[in-house]
Amino acid sequence: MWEDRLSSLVAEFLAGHDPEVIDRTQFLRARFDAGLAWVHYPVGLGGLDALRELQPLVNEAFAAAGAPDNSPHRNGIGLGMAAPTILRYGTPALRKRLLRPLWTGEEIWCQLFSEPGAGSDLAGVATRAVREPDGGDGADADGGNTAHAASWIINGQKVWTSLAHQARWGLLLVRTDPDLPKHQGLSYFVCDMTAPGVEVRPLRQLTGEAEFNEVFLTDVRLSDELRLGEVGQGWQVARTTLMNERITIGGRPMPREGGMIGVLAEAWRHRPDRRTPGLHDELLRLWVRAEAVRLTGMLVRQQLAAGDPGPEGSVVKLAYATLTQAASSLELELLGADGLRYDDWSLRRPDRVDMLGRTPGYRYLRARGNSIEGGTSEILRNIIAERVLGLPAEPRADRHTAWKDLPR
Amino acid sequence: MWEDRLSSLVAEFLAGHDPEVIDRTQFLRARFDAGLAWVHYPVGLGGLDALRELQPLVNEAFAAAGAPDNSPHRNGIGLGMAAPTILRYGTPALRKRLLRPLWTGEEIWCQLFSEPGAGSDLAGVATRAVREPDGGDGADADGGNTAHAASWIINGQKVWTSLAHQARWGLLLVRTDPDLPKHQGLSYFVCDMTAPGVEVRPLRQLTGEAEFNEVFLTDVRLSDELRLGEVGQGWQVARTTLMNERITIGGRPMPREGGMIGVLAEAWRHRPDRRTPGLHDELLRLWVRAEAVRLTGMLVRQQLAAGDPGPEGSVVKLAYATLTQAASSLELELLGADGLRYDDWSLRRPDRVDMLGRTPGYRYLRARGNSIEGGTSEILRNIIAERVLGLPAEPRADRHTAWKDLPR
Amino acid sequence: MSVDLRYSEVEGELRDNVRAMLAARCPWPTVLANPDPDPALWSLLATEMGLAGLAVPERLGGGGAGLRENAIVCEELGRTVAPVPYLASAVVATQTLLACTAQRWLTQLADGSRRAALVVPIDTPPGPSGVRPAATGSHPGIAGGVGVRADEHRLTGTVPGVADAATADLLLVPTRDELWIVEATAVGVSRSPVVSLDQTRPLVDLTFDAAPAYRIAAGRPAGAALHWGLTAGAVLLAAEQYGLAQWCLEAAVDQLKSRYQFGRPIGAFQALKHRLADAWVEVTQARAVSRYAVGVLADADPSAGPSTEAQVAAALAQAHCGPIAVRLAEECVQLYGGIGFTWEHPAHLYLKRARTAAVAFGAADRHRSALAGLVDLPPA
Amino acid sequence: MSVDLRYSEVEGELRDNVRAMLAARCPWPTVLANPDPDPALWSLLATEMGLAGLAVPERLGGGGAGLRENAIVCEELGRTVAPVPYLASAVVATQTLLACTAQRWLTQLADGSRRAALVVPIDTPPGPSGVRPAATGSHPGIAGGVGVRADEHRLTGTVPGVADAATADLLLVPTRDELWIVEATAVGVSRSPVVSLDQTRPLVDLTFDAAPAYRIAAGRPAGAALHWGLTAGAVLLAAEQYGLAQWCLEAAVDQLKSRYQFGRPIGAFQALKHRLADAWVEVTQARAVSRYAVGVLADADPSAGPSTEAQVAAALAQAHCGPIAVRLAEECVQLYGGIGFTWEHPAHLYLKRARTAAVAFGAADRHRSALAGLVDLPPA
Repeated sequence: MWEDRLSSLVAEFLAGHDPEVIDRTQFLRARFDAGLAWVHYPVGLGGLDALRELQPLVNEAFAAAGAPDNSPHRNGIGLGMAAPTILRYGTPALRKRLLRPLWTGEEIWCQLFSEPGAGSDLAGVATRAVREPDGGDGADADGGNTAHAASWIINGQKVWTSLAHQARWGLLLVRTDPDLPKHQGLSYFVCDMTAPGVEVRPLRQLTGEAEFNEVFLTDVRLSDELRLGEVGQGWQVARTTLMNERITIGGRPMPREGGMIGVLAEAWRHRPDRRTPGLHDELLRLWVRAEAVRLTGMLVRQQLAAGDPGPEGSVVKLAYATLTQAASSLELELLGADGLRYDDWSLRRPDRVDMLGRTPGYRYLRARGNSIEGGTSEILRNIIAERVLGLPAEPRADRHTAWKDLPR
Repeated sequence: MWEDRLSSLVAEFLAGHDPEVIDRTQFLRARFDAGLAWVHYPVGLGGLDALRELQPLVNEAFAAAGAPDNSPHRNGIGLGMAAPTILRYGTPALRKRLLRPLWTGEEIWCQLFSEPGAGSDLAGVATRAVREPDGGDGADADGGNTAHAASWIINGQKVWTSLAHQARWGLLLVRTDPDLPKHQGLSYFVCDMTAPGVEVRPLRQLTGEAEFNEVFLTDVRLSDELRLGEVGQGWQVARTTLMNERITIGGRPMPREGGMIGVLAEAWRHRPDRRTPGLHDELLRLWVRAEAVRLTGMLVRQQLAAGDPGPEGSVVKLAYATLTQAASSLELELLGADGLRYDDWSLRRPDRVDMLGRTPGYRYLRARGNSIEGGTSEILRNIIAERVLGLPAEPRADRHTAWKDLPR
Repeated sequence: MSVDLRYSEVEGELRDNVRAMLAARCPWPTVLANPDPDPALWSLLATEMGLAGLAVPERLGGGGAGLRENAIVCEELGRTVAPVPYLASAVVATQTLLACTAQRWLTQLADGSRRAALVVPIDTPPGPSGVRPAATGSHPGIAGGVGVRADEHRLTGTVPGVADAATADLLLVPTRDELWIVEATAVGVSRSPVVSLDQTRPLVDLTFDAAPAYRIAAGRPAGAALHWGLTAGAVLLAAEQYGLAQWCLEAAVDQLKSRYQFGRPIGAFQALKHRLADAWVEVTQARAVSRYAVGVLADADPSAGPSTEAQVAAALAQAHCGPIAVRLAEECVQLYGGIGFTWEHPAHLYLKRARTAAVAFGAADRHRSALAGLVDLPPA
Repeated sequence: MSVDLRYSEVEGELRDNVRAMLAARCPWPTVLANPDPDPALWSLLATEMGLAGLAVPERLGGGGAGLRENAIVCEELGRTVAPVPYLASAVVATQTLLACTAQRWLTQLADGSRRAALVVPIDTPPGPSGVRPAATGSHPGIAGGVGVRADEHRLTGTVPGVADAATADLLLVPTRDELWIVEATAVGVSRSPVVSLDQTRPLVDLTFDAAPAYRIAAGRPAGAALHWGLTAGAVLLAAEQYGLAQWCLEAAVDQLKSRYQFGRPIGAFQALKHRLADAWVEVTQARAVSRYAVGVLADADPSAGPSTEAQVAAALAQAHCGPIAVRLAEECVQLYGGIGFTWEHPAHLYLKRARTAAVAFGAADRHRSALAGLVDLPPA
């Protein structure tokens, strides 16, 4: 029924909007307004209050008609993380303002969470937001919605910010009350990346290039209207964002020999001169592990499709990182002197990151990040041990102490 | 000078005590009385107050003369751990009574430390010693030397006790005051293994045999004179014992392909029909690791000989366990069906344990104990991290709480 | 190839039933007290619950289900180290006979009244020649000498180290290019028990001295049937290994929650937590891999022998699940510490089963070599 | 064989001096700012401190010490990823020339005024034929084609991926069965720099086009000299790898003590503590193994080529220390987390050096294969 309705809605829309004729942005805006952007979103915000599972149907219909898509890879943080957070915590005005240009890709988003001193311990962020004198006391944790006209002054430094140099908006986690225990003194804003005092600097990696940025925030003034959730509720809002980050992991179907193992297998096939029995055994071990990760990913997707996600996604993240690192390392052993040729050490800002591209040395170096970015392997193991296996938490001193009194 | 003196003392002694003629025990007693048992011990206790390094000289001279030795392998705990503890903490009367028959091997010793509930956490022992009513209050931690005539009543269970069924004496760690924090409420006794209420039961291992025992102590009465150290000082005394245990580890020189790796290498050489390239690579990896452990042992011995022990001994214990486990496992993979033949599952009490003997299956099973006995690998890693690398201790709640109030 | 890796509702119910029965009838103290094959347990499982013939068509007295259902049973048997020859009889022998369409014998096996064993050394890998896998679509003859030759319907020879043959009523005996059935009690058959590392899956040395035999297949079909039977065995053993590993993980988690040292449960120590997290990651992968292999085989026709993908899936399952079961059992012993090293604690039952299973149907190394040929990763 | 694995007092003093100089002159920000070979640092180290000629006899202007002293320097250079061609010139080239007793050139190298490089691809293992080691006492001719041939004292050919040849004044060039010296600036020599994974030990592709050359050895002695030079290189590289691993361990310990997360130093988290304990165990073993290899070689006569035990010790050193250096550098990056992944933190300098060094003189796998032949563990 829904299926039929959606098919006819798409057909109707396409009849009125010929993708061959209409400008790309106009087309996407119109698709959003027709509720065919993300059908599970509310009516008026790009959706039709339909089931999430129906979206692929719509996408396929548009793709079949040769319609432009919203280049989802260009705005992963916006679509994957910002949108659900805004939907859940944004005021009606914010939703209205932000969601359409987000979906169409006219406005790119970034995430201003991590700091030099708050990596694994994200709730330890030190970037301060102080309410402007005329707006009341910024340290008032239950100030809530009472002071609408106020602004906040933000000072601090964020790191590992993909896309900051292209972003119009950032998801910003800040400390509004250092006297409270760390999880309680946080608030969450949408940061205007064009505001005065926002400085974006490329952050160079060990590969030579800069995929990420540092973002320095100096006396940045943000209107209180840009706040998501209550003052002091920042950690809860951030968890919504992060949960949506996790869902996207392990979601892509992977063919056999997809990923780094395929690169390695091809190197093996093409370089009989470099083969040894010892390397052969290592190759086969990795091949087996790669299949195990791939099949676990298949299981995860089947469970997701059945509406029963389960914790197995973390297996994929953890094991894939180890595997990619080992496989890229073995490629270097296999190639010997030939593998030691790099292409370019100059500082570049890549348009798109292909972790399996460039040279064997690049692949090896870039893979080091797999066990750090998006949650370190150490933190993932903690989560598995406590949430999946139910093992007791370690003794912790930082849950009930005022943030300002924690050693750092 | 000392060298010359010792040589002539030995020559003199041998002139008066022909090993061909004199009874073995008489010979050993006389050697003890002549101060030639352990020359670094005090005069009157089997020694001459000489340097420890001179002992090999004496032993070699006796061996060259065909004299009987004191079969040190039969009384490892007595010679290695009990003797130095008695020397340091024993009353003059106890030293006099215990050291001679210990050294001659007439009295075998065992160690009553571990309990079912106190393994890695040895200071958590629950075996209770209560001072007999006529002797004062057993819970009085600073009772000290005041109540000489008293006795103690011991109740509890010890495990993993090698030699308990042959031992005349045991080194016994007990709790005398449950109201103090755990390290402070312990005392240390010499346990008379012939006393009523001492029951020794064989403890069967996964190999089928029983190398160890459980010792049940039920209303065992021990004289206060058998106490080593003050009441409440038991942990300090136990540390002396354990320190001497550690010194003995990694002390034996090992030839290339000594230990399990040699067994595996020979299996490889004798079974060309079972070889595969993959197993070959694994074999070579283990061979390399075995050499690395062996050379580290060489380094440890060179440092010890130079009077500069260093922490490297723990490397040998830790790495040797892992290596032996891996090598015995690989032997099973190599031999396939042939490796699955065991010899005997019946409960036996072996006279002497040869960890590399019997069948591949036995070697594999017995090697599991290498990372548990004599300090688990986990505890060793903690010690390395904190004492060698200086990393901070984890938060601990059990140092200052009364033992009786600790969760268990 | 797309395979449903989840458990269906029916499979879940089957698992619950088997688990409940085993918990009541075969807890580990029972196994420890007597690890020898348990005929009463076999009757219960095979006949009363009707699980021996799960994969046999209904018209032959079976359950009309398939290998997916067999796998559920194997997972549970792995969890309990139950001493029954299910894998040998209800899987390997049954699948071999299915591939030969040897109906008369299938009927006997389907109701559990008789048990069969394939007479090859326990470490015989699928693909009759041992290490080298069959090229796509071909099934080489039974080469490499199983040690028995046929002469006018009489078998003579020796096969050492055969698993679960001690309690078998029927023996499936491969010769150089034929497949035979021999009654275990026939004249000329002698079975010499082996003191085995895994007492719950004991080995026997078999000797045939002109034992009367019935030929059920010859030539290429015999090769294909044997290849299929061993492949099914390797895959279902992986299910058992997954079940075993899962039990060891749960036991280790229990220990970490209930054992206190230094005033807190040892599970609050992060080094142990991370080790168990890694163990869970491995066990989860073992599940995906073994489920995939079972799924691939379940959809196939036995008489055609294993497809290339089935061979890949089987090699993958054994290369992956065998070592994981061993590692989990070893972790379990280590984390129980001294107790885990004793005879009285069940950990060693799992250790011995896992260590033996890791060699059964060929060690991981041989399966990796087999994969090399199947997926075009040629040796040096 | 008994070797003193400890450091003598003199060795300790040498280490302190080198370490102090490098700390002052070559801290990592200097290397990071310019990872290219540093001629001023070379002068200081080689000439002023007199370390280039440590192993050269005093009558040839050297220090009259030996490989043990070279090893101290290499350990320190590993600790600092210093961009100087010490291993190439003061070890490999010098030892090769010592084995040839090529006095004239040794004198030039001993005072550091000139640098030399052996012209082979960086991944050339000792034992000229590559994988297979020489049988006891024999030194096979230079087989396997280094890509250069000699014609009337003129060399022609190409050798890709030569380490530290960019700054060399003299090139030691092996041909099929001879060893030649070529002036790097001679006509017919062209050097094409390679963008290298390890910028502190850059590679060069070398081409000779009828370049004039001087023959220093031929036949069996040339083979022995080359075998010796590469063996010494492999062993002294292990010393460098040990130094590098030790630095990474110390850096990781520093991080664990000073980085706070969750209200405490991350070094109070047991999982990380245990990882570093394991790392220390590995580094300690790397020390024993590399010290042993250096000790065995230090007592030998270069012109006889490496003894069997020297070959064993060298293969062992590379099979063991190379992977440990890589693992420690990887651990260091991981434990520094995001920071360790940046260009501004020194961890990547060590990672690139370690990863490159693990391939230099042949990867661990090739050294294990060499061991197999040396210690009678024949392949399948």
